[in-house]
Amino acid sequence: MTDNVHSHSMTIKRSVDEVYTIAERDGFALLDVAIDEDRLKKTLDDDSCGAFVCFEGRVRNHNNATSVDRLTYYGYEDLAINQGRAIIEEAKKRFEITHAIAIHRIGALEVGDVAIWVGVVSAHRYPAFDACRWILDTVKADIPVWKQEYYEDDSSKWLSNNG
Amino acid sequence: MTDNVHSHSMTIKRSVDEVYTIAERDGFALLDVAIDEDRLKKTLDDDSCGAFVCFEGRVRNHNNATSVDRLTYYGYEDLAINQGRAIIEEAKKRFEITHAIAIHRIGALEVGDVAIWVGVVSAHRYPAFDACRWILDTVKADIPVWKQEYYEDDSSKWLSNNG
Amino acid sequence: MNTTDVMDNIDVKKNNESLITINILYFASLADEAGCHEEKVSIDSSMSLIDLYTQLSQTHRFSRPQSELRVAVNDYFAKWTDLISDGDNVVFITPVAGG
Amino acid sequence: MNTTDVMDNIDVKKNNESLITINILYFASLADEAGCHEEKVSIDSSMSLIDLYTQLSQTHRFSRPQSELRVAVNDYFAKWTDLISDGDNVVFITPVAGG
Repeated sequence: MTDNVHSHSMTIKRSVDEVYTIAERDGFALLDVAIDEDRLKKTLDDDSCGAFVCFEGRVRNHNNATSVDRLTYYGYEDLAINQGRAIIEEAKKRFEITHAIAIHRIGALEVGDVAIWVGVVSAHRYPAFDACRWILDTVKADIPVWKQEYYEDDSSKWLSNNG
Repeated sequence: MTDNVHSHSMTIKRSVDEVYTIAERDGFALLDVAIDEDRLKKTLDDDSCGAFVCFEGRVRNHNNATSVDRLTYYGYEDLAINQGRAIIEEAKKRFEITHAIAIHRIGALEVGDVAIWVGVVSAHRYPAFDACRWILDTVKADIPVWKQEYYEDDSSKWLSNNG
Repeated sequence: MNTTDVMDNIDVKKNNESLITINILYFASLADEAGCHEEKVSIDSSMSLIDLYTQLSQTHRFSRPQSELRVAVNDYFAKWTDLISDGDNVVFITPVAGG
Repeated sequence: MNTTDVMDNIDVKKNNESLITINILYFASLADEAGCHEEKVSIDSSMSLIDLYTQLSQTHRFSRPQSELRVAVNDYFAKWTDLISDGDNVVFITPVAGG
């Protein structure tokens, strides 16, 4: 039954190509397969930009003292895309950056898999660092993605970023 | 004559494999060919790390209002490696990070080429951002690398990071 | 799709002209507790989003108080004071955990 | 390698026992002004690094004052007050421009 009530939020409705098109245009999308970092990076190439900063959030083998086996991310795709667009728009207002892209992966992930990728390009370095961190923090705070961690004893729990 | 007096500092003495070995061990090296970002990134893979932050410094097509055609970086390899090792050691003391690697490229670069790559992995995200920025700033301040910009009219000049 | 109708559990007015039908999506722990991903409910058009969550909480025994949640209407975050219209998609958002 | 010997230009003592030979590398604008990448010079072992730069500045007409430079000995940054030993590699570091 758990699989049933969550199966909708473990996959996306859009095709992979649509996802990258939306990510390039709006700066944010959800994806349900491995994130192609090179494809995103190429999208950000710009000869006027001297700085590229990226963040990759990877599944750790532990959370606090507990050993993590794997985890599953669930997403509310349509709200995520609308909210993500607003976040990237706001980032471009707040920071002197040229472009930014973030993608969050949903579904079952293994230790080492990339769950989120944020890339920013700008003429100078500090705005790229500042915007990348701000986008990441804001995505973590506002994008409707949920996470269930599975432990070695097969138990699991829902996590939350703000307690 | 200009080529002659600078030719030593446009290339490195070590082989590419030695460079990556030094970078993996000590966290810093100079390289005189294109930086292989994937190779550096793989070196940083660590299942205990949830955060990977990287910075790429690319040759811009302008500096202030002036159009830049290409530029050449010159390095003092042995001092750069010794000083780079000290910078990475210090970064590991200052920040809660697992590992960090930076490589600076020297020689003739075109617009869009990556001149410097800095990657950091850590359990949590903020130390990775902080350390990446600190390493970049410290490399820019302390590593003996010099830069000559060439403009469309074939003129050139030596640049400096601190005025 | 596991859709249930909890209309019987909702305290609606007898006057059908004020009734609207909305669609609720559940995610994460709310989906676990509701036992479904989606349900259609008929409510009085004057019902507030807070009252709607309170009603559904009683039906499904949601453990999260409304104060811990956000609400989205038609795929955008909404205010708890926003009005609900016929055909709206309403989603209650438990604390998120992306990244 | 374009090596020159500017010993003649250095004010050395006549007593050979206090003479040491060191190797100087030039980078960036100093290499342009010196017209070479490397040179060996013989100096009195008591000569300070500041005096060494002053002497070489006169020989090569370096435009950068010593106060704008750093100095490295044997591939490590050194203090301007460090002593020089026979066989040392000495490098004057103009403001860097990496990144």
